Amino acid sequence: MVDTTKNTLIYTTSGRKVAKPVNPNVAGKMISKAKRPLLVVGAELLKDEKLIEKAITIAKKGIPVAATGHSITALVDKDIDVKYINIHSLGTFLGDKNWTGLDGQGSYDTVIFLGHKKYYLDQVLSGIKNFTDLKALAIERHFMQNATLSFGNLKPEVHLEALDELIENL
Amino acid sequence: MVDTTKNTLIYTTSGRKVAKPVNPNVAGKMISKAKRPLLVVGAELLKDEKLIEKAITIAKKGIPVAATGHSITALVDKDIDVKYINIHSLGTFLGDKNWTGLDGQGSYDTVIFLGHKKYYLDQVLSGIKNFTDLKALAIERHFMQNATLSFGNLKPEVHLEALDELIENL
Amino acid sequence: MSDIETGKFSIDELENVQITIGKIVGAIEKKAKEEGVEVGPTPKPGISGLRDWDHKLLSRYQPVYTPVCDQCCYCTFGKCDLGGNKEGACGINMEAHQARETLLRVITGAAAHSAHGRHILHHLIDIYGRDKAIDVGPSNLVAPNTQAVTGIKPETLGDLEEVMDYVEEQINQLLATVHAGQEGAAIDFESKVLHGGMLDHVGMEVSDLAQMSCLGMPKSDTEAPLVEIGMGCIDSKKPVLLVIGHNVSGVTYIMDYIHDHNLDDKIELGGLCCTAIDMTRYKVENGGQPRAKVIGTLAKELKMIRSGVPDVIVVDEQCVRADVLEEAKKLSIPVITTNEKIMYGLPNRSKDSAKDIIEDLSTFKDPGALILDYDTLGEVAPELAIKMSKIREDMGIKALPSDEELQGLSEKCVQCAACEMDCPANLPIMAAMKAGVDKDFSKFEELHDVCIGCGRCDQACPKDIPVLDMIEQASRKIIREEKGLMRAGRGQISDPEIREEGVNLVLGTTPGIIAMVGCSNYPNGTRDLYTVADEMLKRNYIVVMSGCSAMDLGMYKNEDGQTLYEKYPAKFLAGNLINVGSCVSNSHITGTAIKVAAIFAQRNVSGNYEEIADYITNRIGAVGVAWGAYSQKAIAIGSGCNRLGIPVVVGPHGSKYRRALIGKPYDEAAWKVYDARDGSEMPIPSSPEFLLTTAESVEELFPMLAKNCIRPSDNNMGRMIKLTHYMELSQKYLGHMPEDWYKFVRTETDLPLAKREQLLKILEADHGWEIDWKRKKIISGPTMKSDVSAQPTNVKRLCKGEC
Amino acid sequence: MSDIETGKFSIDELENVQITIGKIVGAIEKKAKEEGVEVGPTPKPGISGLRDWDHKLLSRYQPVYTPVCDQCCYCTFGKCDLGGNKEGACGINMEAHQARETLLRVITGAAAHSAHGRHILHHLIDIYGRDKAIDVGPSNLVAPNTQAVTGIKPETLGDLEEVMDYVEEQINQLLATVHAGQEGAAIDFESKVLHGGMLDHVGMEVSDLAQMSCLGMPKSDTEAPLVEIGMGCIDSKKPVLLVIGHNVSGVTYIMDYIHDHNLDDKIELGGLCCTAIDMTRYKVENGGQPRAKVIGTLAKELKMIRSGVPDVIVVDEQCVRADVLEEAKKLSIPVITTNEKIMYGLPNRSKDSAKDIIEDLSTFKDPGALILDYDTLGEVAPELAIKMSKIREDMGIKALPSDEELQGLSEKCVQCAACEMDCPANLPIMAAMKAGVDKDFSKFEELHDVCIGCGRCDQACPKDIPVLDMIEQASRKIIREEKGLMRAGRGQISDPEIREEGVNLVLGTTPGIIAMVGCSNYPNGTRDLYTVADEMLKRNYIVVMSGCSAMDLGMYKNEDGQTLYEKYPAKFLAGNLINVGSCVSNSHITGTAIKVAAIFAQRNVSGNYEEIADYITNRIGAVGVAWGAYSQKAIAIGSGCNRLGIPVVVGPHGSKYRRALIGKPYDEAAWKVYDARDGSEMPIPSSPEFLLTTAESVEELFPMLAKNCIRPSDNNMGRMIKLTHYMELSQKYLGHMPEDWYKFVRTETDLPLAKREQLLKILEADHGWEIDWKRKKIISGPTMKSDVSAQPTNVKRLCKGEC
Repeated sequence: MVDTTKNTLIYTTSGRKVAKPVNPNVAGKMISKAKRPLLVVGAELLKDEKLIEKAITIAKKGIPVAATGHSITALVDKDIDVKYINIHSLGTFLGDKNWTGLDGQGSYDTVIFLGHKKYYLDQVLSGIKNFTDLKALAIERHFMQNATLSFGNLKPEVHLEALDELIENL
Repeated sequence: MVDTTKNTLIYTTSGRKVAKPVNPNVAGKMISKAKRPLLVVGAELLKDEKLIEKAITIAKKGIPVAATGHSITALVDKDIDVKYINIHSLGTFLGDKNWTGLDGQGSYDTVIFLGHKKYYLDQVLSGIKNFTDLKALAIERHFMQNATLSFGNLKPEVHLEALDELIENL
Repeated sequence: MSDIETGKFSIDELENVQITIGKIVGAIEKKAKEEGVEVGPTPKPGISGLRDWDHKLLSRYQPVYTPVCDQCCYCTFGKCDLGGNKEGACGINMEAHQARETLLRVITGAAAHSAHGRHILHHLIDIYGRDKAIDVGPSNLVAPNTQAVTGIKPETLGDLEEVMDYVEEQINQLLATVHAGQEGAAIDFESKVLHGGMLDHVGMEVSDLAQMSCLGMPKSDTEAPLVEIGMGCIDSKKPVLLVIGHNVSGVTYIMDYIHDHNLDDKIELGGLCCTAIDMTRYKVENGGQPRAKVIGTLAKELKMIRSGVPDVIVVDEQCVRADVLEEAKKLSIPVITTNEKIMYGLPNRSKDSAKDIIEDLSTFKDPGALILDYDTLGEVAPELAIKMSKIREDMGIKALPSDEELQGLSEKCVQCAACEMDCPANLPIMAAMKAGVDKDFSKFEELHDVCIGCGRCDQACPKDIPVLDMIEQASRKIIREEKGLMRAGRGQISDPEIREEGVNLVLGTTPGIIAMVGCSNYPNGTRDLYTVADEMLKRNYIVVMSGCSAMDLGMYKNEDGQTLYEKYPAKFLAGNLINVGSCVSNSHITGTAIKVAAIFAQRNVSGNYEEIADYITNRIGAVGVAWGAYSQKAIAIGSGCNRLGIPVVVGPHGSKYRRALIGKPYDEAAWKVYDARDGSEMPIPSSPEFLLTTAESVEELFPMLAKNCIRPSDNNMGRMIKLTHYMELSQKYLGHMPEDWYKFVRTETDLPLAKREQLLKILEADHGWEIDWKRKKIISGPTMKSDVSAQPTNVKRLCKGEC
Repeated sequence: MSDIETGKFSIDELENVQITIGKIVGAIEKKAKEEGVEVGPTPKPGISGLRDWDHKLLSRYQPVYTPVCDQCCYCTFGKCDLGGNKEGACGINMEAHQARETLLRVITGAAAHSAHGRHILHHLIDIYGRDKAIDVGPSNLVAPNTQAVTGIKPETLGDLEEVMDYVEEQINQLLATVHAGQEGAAIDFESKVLHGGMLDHVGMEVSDLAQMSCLGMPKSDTEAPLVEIGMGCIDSKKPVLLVIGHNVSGVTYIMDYIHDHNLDDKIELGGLCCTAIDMTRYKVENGGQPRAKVIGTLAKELKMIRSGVPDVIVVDEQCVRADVLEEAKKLSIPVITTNEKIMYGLPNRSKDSAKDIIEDLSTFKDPGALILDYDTLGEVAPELAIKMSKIREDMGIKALPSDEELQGLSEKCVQCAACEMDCPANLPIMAAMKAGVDKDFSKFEELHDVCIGCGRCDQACPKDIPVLDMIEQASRKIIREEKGLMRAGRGQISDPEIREEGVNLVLGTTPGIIAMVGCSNYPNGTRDLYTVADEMLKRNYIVVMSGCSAMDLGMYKNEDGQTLYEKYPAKFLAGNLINVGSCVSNSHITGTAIKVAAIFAQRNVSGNYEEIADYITNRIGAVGVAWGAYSQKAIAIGSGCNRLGIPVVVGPHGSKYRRALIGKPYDEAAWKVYDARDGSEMPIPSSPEFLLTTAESVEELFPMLAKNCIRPSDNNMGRMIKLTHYMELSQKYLGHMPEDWYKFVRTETDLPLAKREQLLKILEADHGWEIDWKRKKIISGPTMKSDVSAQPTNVKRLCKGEC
């Protein structure tokens, strides 16, 4: 079992509310239990073929995907439910009760983030943290202090392992 | 043994560098080992007769005392080495290599704080943390995030107990 | 003047017209010359104009940084953690950033004052025209700050516009330096801080001169009327119109409407914060009686609204709680915003009829309205209050919880400490809750005076307990009795007063001026102000009040039922108690110091800031106390005092301003000046010991005040008096003789006569001084000579023989 | 004029003189009337003047807050954690505070620009006098921003002073609202943000108009010369004089000295940041050749200094690293500060002789000097560079580590990740260190272009490894080849150009203007700029550059060895590449949009901001891109674009500005306007979709650019062109057809001809539209009609029949 909760060093502090470090099995179960989860993948994904695979595997478990940046280039035609959206727009719409989601099926309750620029996601999560009730789960290689739950800072290989374990628990 | 390291809740964050929670026995030993310790007591001390006693007991172990605010009113004529000084001045002088201390005997290496307003001490410690190499030990009832080492947030009665234990270890 | 057309036109179409043209290079000098005034070296100084002076001050009083946050988040290169004085992504280090943070606070404060000034100046010029004469009482030097800084001697409202142009240009220059990639050195950010502080006093002065000249406010009036003050003085049975803020422009229309429509007895008009002070100054010159009551400071805002008593709230600008509209909405109180600085997102009804607005607000169509037309405002506010009073009574608006509910709410408390953690003063709320379970609400009552009414406890509570409401309900008896008297702000100290008292100040025989200014963020409740003022007044100090402190002082009575304003006279004389006025009247305090240099000492004032500041630094024993300083304005005011060499003590919360200016008494090299007679160096006492610092408690404050009034120019009588107070206050409040008293002794005649022998013995025994016991004279020991004819100066160029 | 004496004087002493009097109420209107210009409803608007317009924009484009910090530390009531939108001690909630934070950034930026403008205006008036005519090329509308905002049509330098007075007054009013206890509603802070942004463009315009008029800069010159750019273009064998900053006032004296003393070939004069751009604009009108080289942006500052190449550094103001003096000191490079905004604590040598200063600096008596006298500066800087070059060579100054040392340093690395954590872009430094142990320094080389040269890595490293030096040393070959060409800033778009191109823009047949502005905080290196510009230019967009982006674009060459500046012409026509100039030249971009409304569409411009903005919003397909936005100036510029309805995309770092303005395409009610012909409501496409937002990568950016150039006024040809680019770019860079392309289709003629049939099929199959296949016409489906004569407006009063 990979312990993803250890190194939670952050770059700068933001406030008192800080993400809870989470282990992959717990994260996996949490996603499974979610009524309307959404996997949000970013363009950093494209830098690692293996990460792309993990994202597709998660998506194939029936989790709809929002592809931000140009990450969709690696996800089209992969037989998964994926749509492009700008992450700043997404962050906003997620907090809007009138938004019916990427597929018109209603709002999401759990949002999972993978493959984003750390400093950029930190900001998007800050908006979600402060202005919505959403559960935000960061399964990134870095500890995302503004998420609800987050992996700690991990080495790339440990990160991939952790994602595997998460997938097992879906 | 009192565990003083548990509740380290803070009011607002300040930066990445945060005080290490410390137990009274460790704190006590640390003071004993110091070459030039200084106990800095503040006027909040005057609100609790028992706290005054503890401060005097520590002082009687041969530790010179800087009395800030009007705390000196409870410490004069107690056969201890005590001098009044404004805490903002003290915080400044402590970082000045040319200051020879309250007694002209040279600079201090370890400064212990007791009986201060939380928000006020937090600021003084911020200056010490960022601009000096001093060891700042807060043995207050509240966790002082800008100290080098600090007790956590304690109930008044636990605080007194912790001070007793600290004294035993001097 | 005002009917001159704008644009280009040829002169020969006009006759017998006076035209004032500013902005020509050298204009100030030429104008001054025509008027026979000598202009000093720095009229309208830019950022570097007084930098040498600043660096002199800063070499003695070194910046002490205590960051509130270790991080910088100004630009998107960052955010950067600068902990341990590391550099950020732009290369700035912690010290420079903290100095920049201070600068930002100071110019924010200066902007608040000067933007207020610009607004009221526009407004008054619209009504009275540019030619309206400035009239502030029996003074020739009407604008000491303005004249010392800009070299302009303003005579009309129009003249003040050029002054404002200068202030705005300079503040904009300073704000620019806050940008990423500007100043890199802490010391030069500090110089900019002092520049900003200086500008603040000019901005304040303009504001107050303009309104004093036009609005019938007291003009250096030592007999300004006494005004009712306190939450308890509001008769809640009448319709209550509550005004909050600082800028009285719109409020005067409301007051006129009430007066003109004989509604004075039918409406309670109460004010919070400095608008309240200025309301009570309106039309009270020449014996007019105040037409409004003062409720109190910012600390009373939330409490007053939560009481449910106001029927309408009018806000203008500054120190107005941001949640006024939200809080008022809950209690069906319409809110009217009247100034562009605060609009609360409300619809702009400035062009609508009073009738329509009243209709819409009284039917709750909108929770409030923005009204920038003051004629409309004047009618809407009182008429709506009358209407709402009935409506709200019929609705049976319930504000505070009942005593029964208090107990229930206490029971909800889980003692989690969230409230105490977030309370700015960490007040013992949990203990009050615990007692409340047993129907003992006395601990809530105890909280009332020490609570600054910020409402953070309510926000923090995970159980949604309305802590502040509970405090207020439990304290309703105290609140009902919260009534006192404040002397209406008198405006500046007149030239004749300076002529009378100047010598005593400079020689020290009047022991000092204690200026108690500013906000209501006290560490230990409002009563401390009373304690300090009373003690210092008894000791013959001149105590000057302003703003929120002036209000809070009026809330306490002595055993004879008298407030200090009743007990002490209000002239500029030893042992007198003066309220100069509202926040912008703080400029009169620095103005007083400048006047002593200009009028008593005959120093040239126009554009001669450095020499004036140097004079004040070495000769005028004044200490500012901003005990409850919370705002950016407070640090701006303090910094303006600092550039003149006037030291300021703030309460412990003031440590959150991030930086102090503290001298090192043990560093002998720092305590030297030139003797202007020959340019030789002479040692001076280490006083003031600081330019800006904090104190922990009033007990600590007392000896600090006395000691830091000591100046090199004290004669023996003066030094003796000051030293006596220092020693006595130290013994009274700290329980011991101060360690350093002997350092201020130059000769045996500096020692208090009654204790002279005893003190000489100590000097001999403890400090090794040689005493001639026969003549009871000191033979050797002191590091300073007593020489009243010495002319201490920090500025080499002012010495004889220097150019 | 300039010989008129100031003060009061009687008219009959003067004859045949023209006097301009400003500041009289109604002055602007009267002056305009005399000149036959109609003045709109809002000359010199105050904070509330354009609030209705702002609230309209903000109801569609809602503020999105992403706090950088959950806490507020403005006043000493706090610090308060506002997490979860809680209220602070003053009652402000998180949303309002974040809006206030944004406001503070915006006015800081606006102050930086306008304080620069005020400085250079003072300076140029000192030299050329108030009557010096404004001359910026073949335009009648010389100051579109100024005229639209203030109603003033400036003709001389003197006229610009009144404009600056207005800007400074308003910025001061805005700064005041940052104070505790002012505005409480986020929406009204947002309106203030837009006000600040608008003021910024006026301030910038004043700056550039003044310098263009006096300093021989190109005046709407489509043939502005090409300038050498890049670290590689500096010949380090010569004495190197490095200038850093934004304000060219003092630098021109250095350039003149060099030229007048025939030193052009003997000294390398290189500039960093916008000073560099303006140095190359100096005296190049009418065929003059640039007398300086551009080194690059802020991102090159530390690298350039650390290279040890400069012999003297001169800084002025803005975007100058705060550690210049400290860094320069280590390499024995004297630093000269020349502007009050940056003084670095250096001694003021302004009154000393050049000889003395050169002597003291070349003997390292002081590490630098403050010189505010530009005559002295002009001599000292080059002469000192010549002297220091020899001295420093003799000293054998060593800057970067050798290759051997690189390996040793790599070995010191303990792979702790501190550097990567603190690196603003989290660059993979550890991997480079790892490879460095094996003498493979290629990974350091890869870091060079993506590194913004901030030096945080050095600060973070617990082993004191000089990471940045290692990157630079490893990249020395690349750096040597870093040379390109930039077209010197041409200034504003002229009226004739607008007349020629306006119609294409409004109808959409020129697909849009892409304005690539601002700083060098790129998420993925500088090359992305080239990629974007080239792609859009090929597609016939007009690409406009300014500031740091304009520089970085010049560093890349295509396969033919050409930079884009060489490849594309520089007129205001489709497919042209324009460099307007330095940071303050950004005002010409908004100015262009205003000109289209004023000149092409004949809308009244003076004091008529709302109508102009409304016109631009609905008709001009322009998108701003500040891909490397880092500074407060960038957000100010963006906010000024936003008030005109021009959308701006910033790079991912821009999320740290804390707030975006994003519309909701799914909220149909938000995408409606009036048809001014009859006041009826009409649906419009959801474009621009945002006013300010971020993009993650240039690949994402491309389709955003194309889509957000769509406007209601597009004719069918225009819409077809825009839609084609949107679809093509989406397919090219995102690998798929955009989801929402069909929403922009009004009629079959909006569809690209080549794909029309295929797209009609999709419309039928996927979206249920009815198609008449015989005529290949859409029968039903679109929500919008295609009606080129419709007059879309957001402003009711502009509709026929409204007053």
